[in-house]
Amino acid sequence: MLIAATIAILVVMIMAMIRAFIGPTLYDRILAVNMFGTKTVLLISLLGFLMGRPEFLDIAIVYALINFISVIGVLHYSDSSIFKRSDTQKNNEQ
Amino acid sequence: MDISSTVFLLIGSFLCISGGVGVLRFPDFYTRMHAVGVTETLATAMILIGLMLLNPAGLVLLKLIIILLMTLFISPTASHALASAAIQNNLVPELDENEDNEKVTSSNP
Amino acid sequence: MIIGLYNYWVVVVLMMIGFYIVIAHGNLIKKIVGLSIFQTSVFIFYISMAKVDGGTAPILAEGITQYSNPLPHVLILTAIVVGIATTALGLALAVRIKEAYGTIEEAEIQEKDNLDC
Amino acid sequence: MAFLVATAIAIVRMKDLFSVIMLLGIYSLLSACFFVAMDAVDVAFTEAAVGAGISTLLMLVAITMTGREENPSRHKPVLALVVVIITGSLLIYGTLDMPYFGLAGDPVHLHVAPRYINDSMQEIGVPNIVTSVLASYRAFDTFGEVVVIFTAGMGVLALLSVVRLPKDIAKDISNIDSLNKCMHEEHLILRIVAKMLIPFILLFALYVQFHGDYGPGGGFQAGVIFAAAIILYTMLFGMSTARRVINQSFIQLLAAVGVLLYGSVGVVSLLEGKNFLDYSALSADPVAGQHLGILLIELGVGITVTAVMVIIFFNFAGRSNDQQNKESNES
Repeated sequence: MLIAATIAILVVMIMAMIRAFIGPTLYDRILAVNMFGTKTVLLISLLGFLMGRPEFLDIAIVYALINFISVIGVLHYSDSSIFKRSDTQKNNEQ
Repeated sequence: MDISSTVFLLIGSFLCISGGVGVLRFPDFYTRMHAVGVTETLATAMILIGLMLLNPAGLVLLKLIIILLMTLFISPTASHALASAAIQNNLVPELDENEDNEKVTSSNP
Repeated sequence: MIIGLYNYWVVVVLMMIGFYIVIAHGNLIKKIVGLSIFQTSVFIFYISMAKVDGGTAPILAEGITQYSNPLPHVLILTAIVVGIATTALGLALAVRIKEAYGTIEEAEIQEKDNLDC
Repeated sequence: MAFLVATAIAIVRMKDLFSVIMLLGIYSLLSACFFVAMDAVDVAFTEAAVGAGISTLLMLVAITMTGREENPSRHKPVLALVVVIITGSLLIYGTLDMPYFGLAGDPVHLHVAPRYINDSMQEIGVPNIVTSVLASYRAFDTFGEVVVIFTAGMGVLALLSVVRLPKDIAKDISNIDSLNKCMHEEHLILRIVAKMLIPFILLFALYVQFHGDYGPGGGFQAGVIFAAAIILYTMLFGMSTARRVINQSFIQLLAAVGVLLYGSVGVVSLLEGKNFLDYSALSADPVAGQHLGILLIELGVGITVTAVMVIIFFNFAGRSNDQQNKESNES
């Protein structure tokens, strides 16, 4: 049953990756990366159980935390400068 | 014990896959975000509960509970931040006036 | 045959992709990304060498006799952290080049240099 | 594995650097999954903390300063492609001589690894073999790595540091109150969740630091996680607040203190008449000495890594803040 869940998560990871490749807007990509990170947390905890060494959940915890931090960071930096600059450029063009 | 964990894991996997399909098929960013929300909270919780039922030994159980709590805190917050950032940067949700969108919504009720 | 060397081949392909980015793209940040892909391919190479069939992670526990090789793990662990430090240094250089030349495209930088001479 | 190749190819194709960096994040997550599958939990741990978090962030900060579009290349990269294909095929030809993947009888596994696996429990007394090799058998290498990290931090400091006059600092302090007020309106939810999470992250970093003997973890990982918590705080509460909490000269001092702690453990064992970094000199009982030595060494590594990561991030972020301020002043 663990194997079935692992395969399901792998399939979802592929889907998220396709979304990250084609994602029309930047936010789609961020969303896909975020989803990918959560799925990684699940995959690692499942792998830990599959290999019979479930002590390795530490890695999953780190992932959950780092994922949050990176999403916040990405948003912070995408908000802070690039977009304002490109928006002002658009306004100037108009 | 085994049966219940199996049930939880299966429900979790199903929700995961349906969320993944949603991420691929939904028409615009905000609806996709809804699909991700489903996979991130409910499906994660289901799979983690399934794992908890599988191995109820002290420290491992505690770590699973920590992961569960953290995903329940973190992913809605991240989604919120993402949505508000998208709104602030003028990413307009596709509404029903859009013709293309009507087709999609009618085909996926 | 195919399965036995599959990992190494993937490593080679990744390494070549990183190498291609480094030599074919003019953007300095993209070059740094290429370098980090190259770096990761080396990490994967070492880690797949360390794997032993039927072994588990090298943390001693009762009832387990077969462990994977811990030595490559140690080398790669430190290499990752050193890698990020050097990447940061590269990025810092790129930022300074941007400030000095106003661009991070290799061709434009060379043009400006030629003009100065 | 095929995932990794697909991501890498997508990275080659993309022109928008922002998307490239997002994909690099995915790439790093994937490689960490691969490391877990290959039993390298410690490595996966490090890759998790470093690759997905810090390096993505640093690259982002860098592209906010350098611009995000990549110019289309003017010359055709046929030559590059030819070089790459030739090198690649030579390397693949080389792999044909390699032993198959996963066999226990590979030459790699016969030289020093059996000694580490069989004897480290008696000699070092630490279950995690990776930690004992890292901090005891190959402690001299690790010392070198720490010095490299320290040097890289100093390099970034030399390249990017902005001279901060007392006037600027006073302005920062006067800004803080108004900043805090407006910040309470935006990002309110984020701030509250982050306030709850940051202590937990710091606590978890300490757990990783001191639990490294028994499970995956150790100084390198803990340092990166600690720095990640500080970076999260900086992003949400603004540079000037973070500068007030964490004094920059103090953190520079800490980076040096970590290296010194590492080195001085070695010197102490020299003074006791043993080899450099031979911890059995630290205590009457060799195994207890090893424990103490590994603890101190890991602490030194953790302090240095934290301090260097924070220095790197502060300098990048401070630089980009200054640039934005300049631009807003000019416009």
